[in-house]
Amino acid sequence: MRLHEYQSKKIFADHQVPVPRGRLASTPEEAKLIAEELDGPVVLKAQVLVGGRGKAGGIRLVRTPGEAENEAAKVLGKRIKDIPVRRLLVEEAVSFQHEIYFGLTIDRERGQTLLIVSAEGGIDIEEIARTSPEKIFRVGIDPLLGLRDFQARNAATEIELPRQLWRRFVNISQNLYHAYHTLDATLIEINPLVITTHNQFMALDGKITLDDNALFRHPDLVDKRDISAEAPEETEARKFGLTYIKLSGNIGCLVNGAGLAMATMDIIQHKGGTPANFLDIGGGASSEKVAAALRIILADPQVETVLINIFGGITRCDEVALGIKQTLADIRTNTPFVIRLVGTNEAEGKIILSESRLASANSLQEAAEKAVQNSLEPVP
Amino acid sequence: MRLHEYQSKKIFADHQVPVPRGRLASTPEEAKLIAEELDGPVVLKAQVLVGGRGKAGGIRLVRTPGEAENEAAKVLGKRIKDIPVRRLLVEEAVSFQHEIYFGLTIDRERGQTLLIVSAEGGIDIEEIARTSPEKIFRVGIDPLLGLRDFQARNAATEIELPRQLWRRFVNISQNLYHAYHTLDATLIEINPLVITTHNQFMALDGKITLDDNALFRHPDLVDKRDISAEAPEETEARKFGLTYIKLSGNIGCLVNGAGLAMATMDIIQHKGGTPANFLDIGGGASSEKVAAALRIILADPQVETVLINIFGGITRCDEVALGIKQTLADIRTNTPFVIRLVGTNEAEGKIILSESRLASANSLQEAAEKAVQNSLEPVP
Amino acid sequence: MSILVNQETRLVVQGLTGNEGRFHTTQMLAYGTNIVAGVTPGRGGEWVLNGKVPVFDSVHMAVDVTGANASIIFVPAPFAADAILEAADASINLIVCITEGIPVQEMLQVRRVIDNQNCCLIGPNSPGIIAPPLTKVGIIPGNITQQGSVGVVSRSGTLTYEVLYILKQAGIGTSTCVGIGGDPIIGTHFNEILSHFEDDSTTEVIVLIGEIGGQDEEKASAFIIDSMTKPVIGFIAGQAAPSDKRMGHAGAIIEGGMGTAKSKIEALKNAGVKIARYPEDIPHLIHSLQSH
Amino acid sequence: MSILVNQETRLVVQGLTGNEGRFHTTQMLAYGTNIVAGVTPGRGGEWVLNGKVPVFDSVHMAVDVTGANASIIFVPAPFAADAILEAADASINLIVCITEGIPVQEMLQVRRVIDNQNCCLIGPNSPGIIAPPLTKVGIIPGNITQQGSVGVVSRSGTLTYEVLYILKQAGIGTSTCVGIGGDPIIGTHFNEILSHFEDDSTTEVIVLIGEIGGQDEEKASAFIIDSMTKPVIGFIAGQAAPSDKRMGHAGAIIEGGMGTAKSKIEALKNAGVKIARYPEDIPHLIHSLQSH
Repeated sequence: MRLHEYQSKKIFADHQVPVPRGRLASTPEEAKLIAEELDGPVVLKAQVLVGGRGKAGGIRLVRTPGEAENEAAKVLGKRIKDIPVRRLLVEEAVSFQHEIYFGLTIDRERGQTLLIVSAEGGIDIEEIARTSPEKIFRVGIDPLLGLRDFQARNAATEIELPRQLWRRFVNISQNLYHAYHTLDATLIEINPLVITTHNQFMALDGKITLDDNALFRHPDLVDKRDISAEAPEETEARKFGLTYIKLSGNIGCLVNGAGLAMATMDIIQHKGGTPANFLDIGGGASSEKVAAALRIILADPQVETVLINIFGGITRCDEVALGIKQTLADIRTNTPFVIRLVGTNEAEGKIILSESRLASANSLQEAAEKAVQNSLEPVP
Repeated sequence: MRLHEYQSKKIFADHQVPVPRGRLASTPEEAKLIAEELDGPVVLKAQVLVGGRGKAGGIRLVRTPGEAENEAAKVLGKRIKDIPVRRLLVEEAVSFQHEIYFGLTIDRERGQTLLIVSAEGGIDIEEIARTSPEKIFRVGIDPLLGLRDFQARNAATEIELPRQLWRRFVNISQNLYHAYHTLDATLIEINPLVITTHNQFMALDGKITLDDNALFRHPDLVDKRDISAEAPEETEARKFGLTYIKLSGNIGCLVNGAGLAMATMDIIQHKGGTPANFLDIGGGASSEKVAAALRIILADPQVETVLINIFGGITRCDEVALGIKQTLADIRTNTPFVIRLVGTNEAEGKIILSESRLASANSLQEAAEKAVQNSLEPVP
Repeated sequence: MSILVNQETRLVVQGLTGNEGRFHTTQMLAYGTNIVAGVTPGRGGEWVLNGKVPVFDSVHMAVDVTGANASIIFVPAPFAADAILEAADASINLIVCITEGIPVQEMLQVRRVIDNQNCCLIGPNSPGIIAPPLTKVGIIPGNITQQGSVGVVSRSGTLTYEVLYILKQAGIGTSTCVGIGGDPIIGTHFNEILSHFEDDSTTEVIVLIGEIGGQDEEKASAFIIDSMTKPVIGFIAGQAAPSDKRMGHAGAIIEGGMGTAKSKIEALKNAGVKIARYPEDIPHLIHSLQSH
Repeated sequence: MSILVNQETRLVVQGLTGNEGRFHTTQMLAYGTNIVAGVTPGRGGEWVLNGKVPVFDSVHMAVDVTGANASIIFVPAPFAADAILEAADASINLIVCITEGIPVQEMLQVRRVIDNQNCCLIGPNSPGIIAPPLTKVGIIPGNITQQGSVGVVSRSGTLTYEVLYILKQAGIGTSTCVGIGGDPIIGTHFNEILSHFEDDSTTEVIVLIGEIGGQDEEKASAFIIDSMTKPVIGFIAGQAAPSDKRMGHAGAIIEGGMGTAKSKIEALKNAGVKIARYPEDIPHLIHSLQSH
């Protein structure tokens, strides 16, 4: 679960990491009011969970409350990469001498969290990582010991921070690692972490991603999810523990397992079709979950045919078949289906569906071919 | 630093470990009042930091507030192993079906904290450990992982707790380990941890020892030290970072290093003398610290002679000599001294003391012999 | 012969009495797996599945009484990390964790502990291991594969079944199939399994099934160049997948251009691995190797 | 010859610029120890002690630039555990920690980490190591001992000096003297040091100086029976000490009757160790061995 910038900054501030003064605005009037309170130049920042916000016009520097109102009116309601901007973070503009990159994330290969820092923070950090990797310093954090002071100090040394800032850098790093660990984050990124003209650290931007698998330990954080910033299908899918990603094609896919779902999409594409979605029902799905998945697919107006590919292991074909049967009893649809069921309780599943008169396939390849064929035929 | 029972129980309660209802009383009237509040049989427990309190008459079960007042009057002001009883814990009497032993402490050999449990809690636990070691279950706790649920569950299994209590036993164990770890304890002991007639766990007694070396991290806990329950010399010694233990002899000892201090006492005893104290000035003592140590020794009326044995390493003989010289300038004393100085900056130290006309010795054996001789001669 | 599991495997099922544990234990018993014990705290002393499997309160007791040397874990995600540590603490030397959804920071800790112990963890989020014709430790359906000489190793679950099934339909059998698990942090990676297959006398060719994300396929490529003499066939899922929701810049910095289907396929090709475009191509590639 | 340290030792001093660090580094330099670097964060780039020792901001940098392979730690207790971990992380393989007063739970963690690394930690609360005539890593005064064939290992600080001094006055020299430290949790115990002495060609006899508390002397007795051919002489301090303020019943349960001077002396005697009643007896015992 990704947090908005304003949510991330609240967490930073709670952990003694300085952030600019500011508040959220939902209307141009609010933006004006906040600018008046801040009494100086402010930055308006669209709160949308997509990259490249600045280039898309989602960040504006303004000098007066009046300007703030005018610019806020332009940004609010705008769409950035198809996401409507509903809220702006209005913050004091901060002058700084230097931009640092600070990141904590999981390195799956090493099985550790990495602290990543660079003296050359800012939007070009990925370019720098590619062309001058020596400017990026990485420290592996022992998951049992946590970040040690000497490691943070070594990072400060490596990026040549002025010595009088080392102590504070160590403290900020420890506070952020503490937040990362206690919130079960998989990413905390501050880019840029600036050194202000008053020689203070300040987080000018911030990203936090939380581990969805650990949200059960953090009921207070679940509320932070911004469902207004995502497709309603995705919200619905999450409610049932499904992994759903909307795509641009017309073949609705319902598959168990992420690998098989990807392979199914790959084959559809190889055969000349285009998937309407990625949908993994996970392992051991109940008939209710399958039914929910199918409802989500059928609710997508772009879907012209449905491909169900189930290879039962922990998932039982009879449960899947029950879910399909129930859904088709509830929703009348002319959308053509191709169903391929194999594996655990396959025979039982096929019996359940035997009256449904849905097209079946014996192999993934055959199923994909039939679905692509359906998708290329004119809608009945 | 050892905490009183009432302090330990406060910590247990703060960590969701049930304890009997009750409060501290300093007077018989208070004891009566508390007994009235508790409205039933109560136990009066002398708050002194010595073992064998019960056998010494420090624990009384009474039925009525009047009895509470009478018995409290007897116990308050009494001395238990030479410690005056200033406060009583007045608690509801709890009826129970079973007594368990629960302990967390450091096993220096394994380099781990051990969870120690036994189904046969109560005052005979050491006897049981000796005669029926199979009735004691020990679990080594990985210092980086902490206590794991499965370990606490295994302990519950091993001591054959009823199954319906496992979950609660795991929770209590986790809470106590959490307290142990976060408070930098070296011992948490509950003996007995009872199962009440209502099938609840309850800590009827409790001991917590905190790591003196970690008190700097727990400024709030430093206040918990009960200096009324210790000799004033020990309080004074601690203020200067000295390790001082009052003994019964007449040879005051001032030594650097615990091992050398013990060896010095051993030799004094072998030679027929008796040490008045154990006093280790530690490593690298300043002259102020040495002066404080000497003042503490000279303040002891039992001291008839002083043996100073310093082998300089990190401790510098000149600092020690300065401390001695200053003290002797401040305090006029006829007590005979034997001084033995060797090691780091030995020559400088001897020069400083050259005018003091104190008896010196060239070896530990010679120093001990002279001191014992002094101690056996009639006081001048 | 097989790798990791064989007739000497004495399996304890952690979470035996839950729905999944019960269902798949029945399946494993039917296949022939030697299941000696189950563990469900609080239910020790029962005999379940028609009296075939004794239940213990702890893995320690199960090991003490039955000599179990391998464990399979079906316990729910919030308790699964503890279950892995319990098995390792009880000196189990093969732990297969089926559970998905274990918080990643818990798995970082578990992996750090396991790395220093003489113990092989497969998973979590793994379909387990199958060594036809008699042993399976996991949830791979027994009827979709048969005994043979192809070693299969995969990060996926159901995609693995697909491949096994395609192989079987082409008359090709499996020596052992190992699903190493789809989570970011897993116990055993491609390289250890490849090394086992290299040493296994029955295995003649290996099928490696990868997917986008991580660098495990790239590392396997380096290992194949350095240490493998047996031929390897690869399939990578996710070529048509939308680019993942990335982990900020940090993710890009760590991956450094690796992790894409393109990067993985190129690395494997450089290591001499034949890449299958569809799972259905795999039998042809195996036959073409054998006709050499 | 000597154990643990020798002419190849390239020492970095952590906490060089503090009072103790500066004083004892001067002493070590005067003795002949090869001190290649100091570490004080924030003071990298300076040269101290009359320009003899370069200061670095981190142990990593000191190792990179100077090839340091051993470290001595004088940093204050609240920061000492971190200093040990820093040295281990920088691949230092001998770490001598002089600092006393490190919180015990921190040392439990440090020891757990160090145990899995190829690194020898002496201490904390150790006086260090001296190998006359040229190398000392620690605070043992250089002038109280001389080169010879007696290996000394001790849990004490100043009591060790006492013994070295008595030996020297009797004309007996030391091969190496190691103070393993007086804290409850230390890195290296008697047995590892005894094993080094057993393997050291120069060492002919070993003096073991123990004290009450713990079970290290009892364990050493078992090791001596099993693995030592060289004679060992023992001295145990604390026979006259009042019984320690005990750690509740738990302490008694763990110690199980061990830990007393009596228990230690008996165990050592059973292992054939000659026990000195006074430190002054040690030279006589050594001479009596040599006259055999």
